Amino acid sequence: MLELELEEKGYDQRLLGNLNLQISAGDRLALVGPSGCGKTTLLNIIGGLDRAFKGQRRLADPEPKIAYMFQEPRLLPWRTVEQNLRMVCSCRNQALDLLDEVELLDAACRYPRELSLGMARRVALARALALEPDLLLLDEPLVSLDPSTALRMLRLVEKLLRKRPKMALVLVSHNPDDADRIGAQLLQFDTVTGEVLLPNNEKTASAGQLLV
Amino acid sequence: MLELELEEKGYDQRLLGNLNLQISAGDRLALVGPSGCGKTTLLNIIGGLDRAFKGQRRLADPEPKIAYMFQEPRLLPWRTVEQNLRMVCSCRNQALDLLDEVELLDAACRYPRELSLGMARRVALARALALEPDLLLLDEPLVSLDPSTALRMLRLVEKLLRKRPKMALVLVSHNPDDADRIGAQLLQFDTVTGEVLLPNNEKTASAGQLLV
Amino acid sequence: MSSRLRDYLAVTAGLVCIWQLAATLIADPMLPGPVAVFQSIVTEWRSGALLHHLGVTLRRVTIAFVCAMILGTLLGWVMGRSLRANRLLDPLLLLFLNLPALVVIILLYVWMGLVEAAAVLAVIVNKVPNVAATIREGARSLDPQLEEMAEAYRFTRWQRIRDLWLPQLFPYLMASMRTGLALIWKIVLVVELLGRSDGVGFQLHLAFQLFDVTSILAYSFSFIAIVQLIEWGVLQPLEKRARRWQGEMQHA
Amino acid sequence: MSSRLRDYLAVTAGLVCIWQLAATLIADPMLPGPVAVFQSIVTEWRSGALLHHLGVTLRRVTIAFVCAMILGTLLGWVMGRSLRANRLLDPLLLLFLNLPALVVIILLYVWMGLVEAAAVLAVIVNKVPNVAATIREGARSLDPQLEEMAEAYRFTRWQRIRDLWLPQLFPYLMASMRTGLALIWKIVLVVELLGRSDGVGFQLHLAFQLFDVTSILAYSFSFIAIVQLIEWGVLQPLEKRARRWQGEMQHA
Amino acid sequence: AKDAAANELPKVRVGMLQFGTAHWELAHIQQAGLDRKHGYKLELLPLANSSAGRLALTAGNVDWIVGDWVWAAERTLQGAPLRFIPFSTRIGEIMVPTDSGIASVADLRRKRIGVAGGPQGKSWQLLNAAAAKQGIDLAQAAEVSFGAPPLLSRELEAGRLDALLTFWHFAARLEASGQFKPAISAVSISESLGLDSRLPLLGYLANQQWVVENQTLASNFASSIYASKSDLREDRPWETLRPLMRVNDDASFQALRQGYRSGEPEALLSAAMLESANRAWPYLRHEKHPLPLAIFQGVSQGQGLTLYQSKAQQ
Ligand SMILES: Nc1ncnc2c1ncn2[C@@H]1O[C@H](COP(=O)(O)OP(=O)(O)OP(=O)(O)O)[C@@H](O)[C@H]1O
Ligand SMILES: Nc1ncnc2c1ncn2[C@@H]1O[C@H](COP(=O)(O)OP(=O)(O)OP(=O)(O)O)[C@@H](O)[C@H]1O
Ligand SMILES: [Mg+2]
Ligand SMILES: [Mg+2]
Repeated sequence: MLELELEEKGYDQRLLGNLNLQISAGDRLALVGPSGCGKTTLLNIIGGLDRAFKGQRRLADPEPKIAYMFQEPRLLPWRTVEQNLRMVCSCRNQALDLLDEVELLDAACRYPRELSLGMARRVALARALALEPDLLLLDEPLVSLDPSTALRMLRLVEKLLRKRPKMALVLVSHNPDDADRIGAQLLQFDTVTGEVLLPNNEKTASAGQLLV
Repeated sequence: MLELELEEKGYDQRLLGNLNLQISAGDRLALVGPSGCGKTTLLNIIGGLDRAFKGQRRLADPEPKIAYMFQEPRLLPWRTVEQNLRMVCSCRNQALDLLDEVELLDAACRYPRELSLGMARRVALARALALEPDLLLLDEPLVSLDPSTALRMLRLVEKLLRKRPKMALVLVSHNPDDADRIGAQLLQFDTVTGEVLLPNNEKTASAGQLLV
Repeated sequence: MSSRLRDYLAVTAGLVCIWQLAATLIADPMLPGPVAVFQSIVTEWRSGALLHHLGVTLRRVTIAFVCAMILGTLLGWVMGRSLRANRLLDPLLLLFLNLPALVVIILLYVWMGLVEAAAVLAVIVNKVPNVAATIREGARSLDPQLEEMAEAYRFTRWQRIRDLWLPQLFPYLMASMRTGLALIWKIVLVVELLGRSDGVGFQLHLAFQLFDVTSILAYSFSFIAIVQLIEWGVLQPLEKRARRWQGEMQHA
Repeated sequence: MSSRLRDYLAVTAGLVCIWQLAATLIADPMLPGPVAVFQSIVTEWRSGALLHHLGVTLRRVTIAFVCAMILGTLLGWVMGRSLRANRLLDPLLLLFLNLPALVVIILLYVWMGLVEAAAVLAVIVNKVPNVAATIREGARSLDPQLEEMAEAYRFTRWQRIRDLWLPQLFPYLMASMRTGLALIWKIVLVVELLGRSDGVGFQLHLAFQLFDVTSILAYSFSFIAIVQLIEWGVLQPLEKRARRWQGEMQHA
Repeated sequence: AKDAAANELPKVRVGMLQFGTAHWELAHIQQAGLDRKHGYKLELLPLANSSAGRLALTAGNVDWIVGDWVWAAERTLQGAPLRFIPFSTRIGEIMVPTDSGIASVADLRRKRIGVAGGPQGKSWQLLNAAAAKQGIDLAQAAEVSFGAPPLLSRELEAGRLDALLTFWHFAARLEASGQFKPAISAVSISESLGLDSRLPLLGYLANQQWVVENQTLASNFASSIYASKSDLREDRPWETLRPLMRVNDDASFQALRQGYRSGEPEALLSAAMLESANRAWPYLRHEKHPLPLAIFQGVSQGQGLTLYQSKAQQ
């Protein structure tokens, strides 16, 4: 549903390059790499937010619906939690159901300022899930959560994946267990050259086609 | 160096209560608890930023110098990384040394906008360490970092603790290993009542005195 | 609210007392006391003149205010968001910002005649650049992270306006509404002075020629009272609502 | 920079052409063409009158601008930060914001005589509330997280001003500087008209009495040219520097 | 039926200052029905100051305003020909405190003089010219401040001025207060310049085109003006005009009434008067262009300058 030919992307220096990435329905991908290696940058490119790169990004027809959970919560501070979800949800019930699932039904009427960071991130997760996308981009979705909450949130994502098996997922995570659980193919950033993206094909070769 | 008698703290509902906390030189404390249980709130109270609670907070004389690494980076967006550190550092060399230690010397002249989240958090860590405090408050300092960088950052904190053994440390972390490594006493938030703070005395009873 | 009202009354009463004291001490017809001014207001009110002129001026102020805010916000928005538009329009903005009110008024009156439309248009032309210059700064200071978020979630145009842009522009809008109302009313005074036969500006100038400071103050304070009512009835509730998310301390 | 200059020249040239065309078509002494205005500028320049009056007005504008910006920023800051101060000062702010320039000018002239100090003071009194109303909105919109950070790291007063508050107030300061310069110069015109014997306002009024639109435009454009120079020499470099952290797109 | 008839009458729109002197005679026209008697309906547009009047005439919103012929001449030279019919000979007065020693132009040296109407004011220009004849450059020799007339009256009262050249109705009020007196008569200034002191400076101004296109209407208007003037030589009509004068005491009332009457222009703009205007022109405007005498044709289409006959002349 999405094809990316990334020749080069960089700011002052070259950051990413020589990457051919094809994401098809049902693919699961996990981006792994050291801090500052360009994971978020790649996600931005995939998500279509960053167009300042050398290369091409092609979308299937009909265009896939993309949901992106950012690394920061990025909630609208002047809207309550519920209103923030309603920006994306089709109806009120869906918003409340999702809030229930991320265990924040009590906080529906609060403003983001009144949430802890972990709570705000869960709202952001709920918002990404609310869109019922064809391609889900999650940038470190489980960070800032205690292990048991993190597990429950992961299960929530799994549940959605089971419910919509055709949904593709790109996950950034520093926790290899998360990727394992979802059965995602690891996409390891080369830490030595700092620029080339290498597929870690040992795990699962079935999902996704990566051409370097 | 700090004594906290917290009778009650809450927003709409009671959040924390019945907590007597004494932090002396050299104490190491790790706050653990589910998302939204009040860890950051407690840190704010200890740090003296939140005075809207029932109870008392007493500081030793001379007042201990407190450094607080927030859960978000909270860098000044209009100042470069180096300038952000220089707000706290006494001299340029110290700032550059610290930047080197958090592996961000290259980014000294960048604005926070141009950093990845993990990098920004490392700058925030460097800023907290730069103060050379008597009491160091770290709110999830290793989050958003890949495991190996996280380890190196933890070592950095350890190094400082070794260098200044009289420094007290309060750490919020969801990773029990981190607390272990630093040899901190776990302070577990009760997840059932959601309000009382229980000391987990099995680990180390020597450091800190907790009276519930 | 009741404590606010009390505060307000206390401050106002204090001011009036100081004024009365000063007026009594100086005892100069150039500094009439509050009593004299109040009497003048009552007289003008009874004669119907106050209401008439105030009404006429208010109508002009309202039309000009609404038009200038809308046009100025749009213009400032475009200039703040598009580098290209800013480059093209910046010389024009600066020109109109600093063109003396007098020039615009004269030219419009001469071209269009001393008609109501010319008067209101002159005010709008004077005010639009001010609003635009303020809103432009706001449009340049938007949060790019939220912008990206809205992009990613494909917010509709309307959602962007209502939920993303307006809240961020809000302080700039408030600033330009508050200073704008004041500026517009000041320009309306000049406009009325130069080419209208009614309105507060006309009356103020007549009073000025007779050096009747009492009437001048009577008309001025009547208008200020109306602005105070707008402030209480519209602007402050609006501000309170719009700043609710910031918590208690912020909305004053 | 060079492409900016090119753009600017292109736009200006375009405007001048349109103006010349309109002037030629309408052929009315009320709409002199750019050539006539330019000739008038040259004549006035040669005679020394332009420089003299412009200088006098600029001095008044500068003094009033600096004083009003400083006082207004302080006042707006205090009102934006302290609920109590805002309650006490809000009625006063509203009063002075909406007191017609004429009233202030007359009263000050009457009390202090037709002296320079009265003229400048009148402008300051007119402008301070405008700055305050704008800055107050800025002071209410500060980031509480950064505030906490500064508190935790015990920033000195000076660090807070320079590194925390000024950058956040910057867009509000720019807005009030740009609209402020325009407003001050407009009020200076009225002040000069009513009680000074020199300055651009005085000259404008003379020209107005003769319906000499050419001179009016000549003086107006001379002043606008100076503002344009200030814009290029001071405000835009300042803005460019202060907005550098936002990246390329933002500083226009 | 009478109203209906009045509605059908052609309208003449006149812009005047709300509390200006012209308002008195115009109001009398309306009150005494002189307009209907002369076959037109007078419509008054109150304006806040003289600039507004000039704008109104230029913009075509009124047919007549009160102004001076110097401005009319200038507009005519700029290509917008105007016509002038005399309204008043009064110009400014120099007022000084009653105990002041200022009695002549020469005495003004090194004094603080306030000047209403700006440096282009007619009286100031004439005063300057008179001083120049005596070898005095007043602008240099005295400390001159220009300003708005009410503010200048205040300055004089506050003792911050030694002498004030101001419009006659402001002067009349000052004089009525008993603390000030006229120092140098306008007549003596005019005469020292060789000008006829009866030269009317102020008049009703209309666009020439309007006068030409509304010939009868224009002359009817002019006739009614002078009918009004002659009525106002009586005291009786003044009682109804008093509210328009905004006076608090009888002294001011009488001073204003007297001032108005003494300013009534000569009925006939004689050739000698035109010659006087011609001589005054260089003092009032230092321009190369000769005075366009056509403005003095008043409401007539032809060359004749005999426009009306006042009762005094009959
Ligand atoms: N606007 C920018 N200008 C210059 N450099 C930038 C900009 N944005 C990002 N970078 C740089 O690009 C690199 C990659 O950033 P990115 O945010 O993609 O890292 P990341 O892999 O997501 O790291 P983390 O795990 O810390 O989130 C970083 O070195 C960062 O400094
Ligand atoms: N300003 C506020 N108004 C109302 N409630 C608040 C406010 N700030 C925090 N809270 C609530 O207080 C509780 C504790 O918040 P806190 O930030 O201390 O949590 P935390 O333990 O740090 O969680 P996390 O691990 O997610 O950071 C949360 O339920 C939060 O919703
Ligand atoms: Mg990232
Ligand atoms: Mg927290």
